[in-house]
Amino acid sequence: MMRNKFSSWFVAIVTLLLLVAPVYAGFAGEPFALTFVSRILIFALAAISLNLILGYGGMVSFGHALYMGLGAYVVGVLAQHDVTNGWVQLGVTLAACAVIGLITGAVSLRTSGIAFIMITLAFAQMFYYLFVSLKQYGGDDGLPISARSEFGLFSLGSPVVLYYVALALVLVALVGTKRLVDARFGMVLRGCRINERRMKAMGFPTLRYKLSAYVLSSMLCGLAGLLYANLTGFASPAYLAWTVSGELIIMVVLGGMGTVFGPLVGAITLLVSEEILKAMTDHWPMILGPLIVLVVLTARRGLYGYLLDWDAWRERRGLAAAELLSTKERS
Amino acid sequence: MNDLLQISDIEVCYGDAQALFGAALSVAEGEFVTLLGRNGMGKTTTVRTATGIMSARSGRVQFAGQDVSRWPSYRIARLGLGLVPEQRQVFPNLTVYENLVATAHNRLQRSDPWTLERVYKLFPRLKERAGNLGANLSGGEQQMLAIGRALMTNPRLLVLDEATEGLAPLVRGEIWDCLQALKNTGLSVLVIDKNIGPLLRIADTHFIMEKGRTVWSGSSPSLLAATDVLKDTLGV
Amino acid sequence: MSHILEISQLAKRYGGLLATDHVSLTLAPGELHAIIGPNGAGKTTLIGQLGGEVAPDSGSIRFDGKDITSLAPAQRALRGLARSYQITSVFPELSVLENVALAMQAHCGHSFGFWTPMLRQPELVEPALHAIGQAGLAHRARAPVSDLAHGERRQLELAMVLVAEPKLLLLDEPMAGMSHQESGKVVELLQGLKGRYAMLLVEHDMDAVFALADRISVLVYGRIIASGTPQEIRANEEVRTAYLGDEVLPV
Amino acid sequence: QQTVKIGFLGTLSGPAGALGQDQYDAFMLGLEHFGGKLGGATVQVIKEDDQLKPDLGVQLAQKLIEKDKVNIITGVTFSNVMMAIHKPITDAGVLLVGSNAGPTPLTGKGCSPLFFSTSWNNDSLHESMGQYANDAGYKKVYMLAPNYQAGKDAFSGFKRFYKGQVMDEVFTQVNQPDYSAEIAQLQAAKPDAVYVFYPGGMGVNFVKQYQQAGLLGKLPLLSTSTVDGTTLPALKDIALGVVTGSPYSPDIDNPQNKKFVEDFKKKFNRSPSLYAAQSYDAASLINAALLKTGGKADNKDALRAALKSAEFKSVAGPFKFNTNQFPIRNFYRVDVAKDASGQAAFVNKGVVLKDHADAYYKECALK
Amino acid sequence: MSLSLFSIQILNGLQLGVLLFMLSAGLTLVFGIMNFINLAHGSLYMMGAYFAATAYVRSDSFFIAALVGIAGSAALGFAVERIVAARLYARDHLDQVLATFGLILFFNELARWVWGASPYYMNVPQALSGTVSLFGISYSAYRFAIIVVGLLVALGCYLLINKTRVGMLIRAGSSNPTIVAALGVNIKLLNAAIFALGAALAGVAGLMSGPILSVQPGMGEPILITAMIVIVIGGIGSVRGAFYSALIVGFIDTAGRAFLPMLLREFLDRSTAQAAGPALASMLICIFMAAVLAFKPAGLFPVKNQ
Ligand SMILES: Nc1ncnc2c1ncn2[C@@H]1O[C@H](COP(=O)(O)OP(=O)(O)OP(=O)(O)O)[C@@H](O)[C@H]1O
Ligand SMILES: Nc1ncnc2c1ncn2[C@@H]1O[C@H](COP(=O)(O)OP(=O)(O)OP(=O)(O)O)[C@@H](O)[C@H]1O
Ligand SMILES: [Mg+2]
Ligand SMILES: [Mg+2]
Repeated sequence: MMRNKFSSWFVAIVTLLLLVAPVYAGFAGEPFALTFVSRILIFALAAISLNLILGYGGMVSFGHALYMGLGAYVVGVLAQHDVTNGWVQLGVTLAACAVIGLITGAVSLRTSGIAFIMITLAFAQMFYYLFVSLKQYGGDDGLPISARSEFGLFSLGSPVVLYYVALALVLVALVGTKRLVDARFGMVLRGCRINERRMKAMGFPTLRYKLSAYVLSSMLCGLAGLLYANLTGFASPAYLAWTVSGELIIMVVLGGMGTVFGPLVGAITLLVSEEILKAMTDHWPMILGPLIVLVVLTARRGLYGYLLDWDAWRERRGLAAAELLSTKERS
Repeated sequence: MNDLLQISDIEVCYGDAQALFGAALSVAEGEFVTLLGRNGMGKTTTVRTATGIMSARSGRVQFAGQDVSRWPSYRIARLGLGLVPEQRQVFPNLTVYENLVATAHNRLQRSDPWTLERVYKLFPRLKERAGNLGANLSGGEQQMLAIGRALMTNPRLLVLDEATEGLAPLVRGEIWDCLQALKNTGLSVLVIDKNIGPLLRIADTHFIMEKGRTVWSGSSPSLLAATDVLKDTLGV
Repeated sequence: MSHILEISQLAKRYGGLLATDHVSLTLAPGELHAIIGPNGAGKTTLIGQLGGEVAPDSGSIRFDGKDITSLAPAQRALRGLARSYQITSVFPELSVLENVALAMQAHCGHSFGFWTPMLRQPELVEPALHAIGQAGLAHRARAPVSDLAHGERRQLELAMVLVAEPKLLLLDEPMAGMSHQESGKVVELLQGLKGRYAMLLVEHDMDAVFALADRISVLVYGRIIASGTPQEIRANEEVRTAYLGDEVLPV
Repeated sequence: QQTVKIGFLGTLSGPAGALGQDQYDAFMLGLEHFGGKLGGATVQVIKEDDQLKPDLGVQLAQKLIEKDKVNIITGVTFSNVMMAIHKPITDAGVLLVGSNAGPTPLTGKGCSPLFFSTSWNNDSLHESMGQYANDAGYKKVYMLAPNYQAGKDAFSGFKRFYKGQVMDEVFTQVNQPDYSAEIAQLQAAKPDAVYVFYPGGMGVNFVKQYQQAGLLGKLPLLSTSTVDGTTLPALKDIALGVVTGSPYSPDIDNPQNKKFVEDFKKKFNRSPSLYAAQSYDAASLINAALLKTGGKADNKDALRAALKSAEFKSVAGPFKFNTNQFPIRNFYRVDVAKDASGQAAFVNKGVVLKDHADAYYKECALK
Repeated sequence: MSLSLFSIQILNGLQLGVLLFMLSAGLTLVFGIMNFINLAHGSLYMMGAYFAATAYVRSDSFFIAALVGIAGSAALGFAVERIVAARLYARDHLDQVLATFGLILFFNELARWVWGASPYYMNVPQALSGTVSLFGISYSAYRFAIIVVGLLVALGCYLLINKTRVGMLIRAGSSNPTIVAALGVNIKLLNAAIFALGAALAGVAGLMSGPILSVQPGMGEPILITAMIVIVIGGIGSVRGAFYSALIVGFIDTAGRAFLPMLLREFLDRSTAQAAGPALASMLICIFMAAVLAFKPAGLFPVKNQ
């Protein structure tokens, strides 16, 4: 057995770097850097939630930003009514995402393929227009949030606390994903992605499992929204825009969909490269666009996916070498 | 020798997995040739390479006097290669009639081209079902349609990959008779099939494949004589 | 003796074509019943109605004493009516064991386990390994399906069906496209299962049919024109003209 | 001599990017007019594009404050971005000189000592059109606007001054491309005049379709933010006859405006919009303030006092700060008509509201 | 409500419907045949409008504008097919969505770079600037022209696909391109031609909407989303379905905007109706799609395939 897998090392290093990021930001006097990395983590959390249904369940949701927006609006709306208790906000976020995820999921999951892509997009658009016309909560101007979530023991008002909460959630979500995809539920989910007709024929009520996964994913994504509202102090219909959903998909694919760690890698890569391109030119989408096309055309397994492939290749080579060695010894 | 189709030492891969390790075969003008072998030995892959659906990593495919190794499949087809693909592959969303006429052509300016009437005469069942969608045919009807479709392109060489799979014994017999008749008109035929019995009767030459290589070739009498070959490679 | 499957007066019409023309048929437990007939006779349509993919226009299907005419395919599967599929229906990205364990999971218990890996649940793994052994694939249990050869996938397919301990197997041309050697293996495998499971077999390979079947029904234009033991069918003149032709029949 | 760092934050990309671009170009032109310095101090302008995303705006504001350590932030094109970034900026003790967005909450209760605006409260334009509708004697007005906050503000602002009958208030979907259905309805209603608020591309769509329905010229079209300097080139003669309410028109007659318009046209090959004018005013304002502080920007109280009392000549005519640090200024009726060279252009038809102050300054706690 | 107003709204719905059809036809063709989901179809529409507008401003001839707009978008479609799309036919929809999402970013920014961020000028041709009189109601001549062009395009599509051998090949190619090629058809050229045809139809739509809408970066996306909804409702891959569903969506959208607020006022008090009306109208087609899919997951006119 090969012990030193590159992917394991990579995961360890990235985790370590993320753990010490605030320390660095503090020393270097770059509080802005912390905001930026927090943003990455929050988007990573959303991407992880999307990966659960997209990468493992084969459900290409083009409207996942909806749940980020919901989470953010729950914080905003409650804060406007002077409810800043984080636990209440958390509960309401989870409940709202679960209910809306359940309803939209139940309708959307009747379809599959491209129709599913479009109907999830349409639902997100519907909520987008809903929030745009909600005058009492800022309409299209958005809703400033002056008071951050208070969790008693800690408050998300502090950037460092917010950062570590986001990091903790990301790590929990990663471990959770890892366990889930090999468990009974995860196997059913993966089976549905590979061949749903066969799963049905075998007697699985697939809709039930896909819907559960969808709702679970919505709730996780809602958490990302809750954090995001606290990071920006703002909730806006722009959070639900279809381009945001598109970016989430890009993150998942870029990092390697259907891999546990991929979405985090994708979020880091996309947001950092956006930052770099913006610094280079005003017309940065003209570079980013073709870059995305290029990534899709050439790197379909995603960055982390390739790392795993590399490990697998080394392992196979290692096994072959070991076999050769043992046959030599015998002779 | 003026071979119509000549495949020499081709190696072909599916991604990383190599399927052919030097397959070779040749079909002369007017000859009836079979390609035999157990499942997964590379027969279909050989045919796919000959028709240009896949391309060989090394080796050469010549057809009608041209080196077609790197040609796209439509150009090879236009030279006169008619394919009845494995598992029928009729167009499910076209009617029987449309399946037959969509790709029909008489590029080689044959004097007695295949027409709708001739095909319908060969397979009356197709005429009955002319307005049916390809998807709504029984397995056997689809098979007939696939053969008719290939004939309508008026090929010089007809390649049939498991063309009798799923056909009733009676129909199967009719197909053999038909192929025999086609051969008598001077058409070259390459057949992949598991029914060795009738083939021994009709065919001129046999090629046998084993693990991606052509391991044996010869005439019907010599194949009948080579009982060890029959047993080892074909299991009969 | 009670019947495991009772079809009575089943009919299905496609436009002007009566694809299934009031077919009645019974199957005893453990019996292997073959259906043969010309192309387009309605064999696949009949199997489709038994499996639940095609809804009959009239008639009824009783399985294991209960009327299942209007049940969905999945529910029929759960009651022990299994249909074998073409090779493309296995899960190529999973291992052999995972494939079979998943099939087991469909039949036993829930699928809302979020934490314990499936392969560490003996109630799934043990029957799976047993079925894999039954299908003759024990040595490949941990291999990813993508490494499997054509014939091995067929065996896997069978293992996935067997793990659920079905009462009736529906087999639509399981030997299609197989060489003599391969189909010989499948015949052997089915031979081994005979008696334990009732089976309904549709096949154009007469060698296999006559080697395996306890009884044979001949379907022509949606109607059963003859039914009987292999000997009776072989001797039947009508069957000969409608279907068999003068193909040499195994004796 | 220290450098004064100014962050320019505006919407520079996307469909609405033209507005921010006008602001930025005019600000830089202003800087050029003052010899590359403001108030004698060397100035470094750091440009950021919020892409019309409030969350990104917040992030960029934080970056400008924490990383670039700017003294002043200017620009800010859209109200939603302004609402999001206003608090983080003023909380951090950085001066904000807005040159376009003027959302109502920030004019009233939410006003801040560190926030100055060279533009106007969102309602003011609509108020001027409401007043104009009275002046013109229209008894029945039919109104349309997109279904969002600014659209609703438009109606309430208009109605605050308009005395006649409002026949209907129609809200359409944001970024709706086609208005044929609405135009057919309004035609059937037979009003005296139509009042619309359709910023950006929506305005182009609406005016085109209104004209093609044969209504422009027959049924007066009063508008705010619908045809402006950024969209007129796309409409040209189609828009002839549209009446707009505006705090600025390129043909306002004063020396500073002449120079501004002339140089802007020369440099950018287009006519300056009101967004450009306001941003040019922002440059003039900061220049005047820094002159007072002797080019120093590190003492924010001194800078604030200097801004508040700064005296400069606005290109739009009379200008002075109200207690809420929004300007008291004129609003004009500006028509689309042919100018001397026969081109469709904005033509100033006189003052509608003179020395107008917004309706909310009393709610502001500042004195 | 008068009868003439009602008829005008019917015409408006029809006009919106045929415009949507011209966009959805290309989208659904490309999807149905190459199994390719092209989000950048809206960009082709936008570029068509820009090409036409530029040519119109330069030449002052609507005919030349039409030529340039259609040929330009067809050529662009051809290029997109060869460079990007053709490499993605065998991939899953996700990859296609992503790649074409990248193309959208590129084209929008390109348009902004070349033509500027502000809307671009294009007016109705002189000959069509008036109104026509139909059964006693007067209607914009230009919009009437759109209806005529749209219906002609629909008829052309119908004939091409159902009555010609090319149409058979197009349909055959949608189910099994490999075998079509193996039977002697240059499928790559056929695919590229279909893609270009779809792009040309988008170009026609862009050309025809140029004079009534604002030509600006990003103009393709809102209408693309509607067109997507149209093809999903119609049954993806079905041109016939796209036609009916485009008309239905056109009518629903127009009726929703014209009559829904009125209708709501009958039941609700004025302020609630005013708030709910437009929000509901804008969601109407989404709701309609959700309802259709809830009952017919494959759309109203599903393509029978496989
Ligand atoms: N699409 C594919 N991807 C990967 N490997 C393949 C693919 N198709 C065939 N193979 C492999 O290539 C080898 C040759 O296959 P091929 O289909 O040519 O065999 P064959 O002789 O036609 O068999 P059969 O009688 O079963 O049709 C087999 O080992 C098979 O597993
Ligand atoms: N969905 C359908 N619509 C219309 N006709 C159909 C449909 N499905 C099958 N048919 C017709 O019904 C008849 C019976 O088809 P079926 O597939 O059951 O035949 P089969 O006995 O399995 O034949 P084979 O041995 O060739 O597979 C055929 O003539 C076929 O064309
Ligand atoms: Mg084969
Ligand atoms: Mg069949």
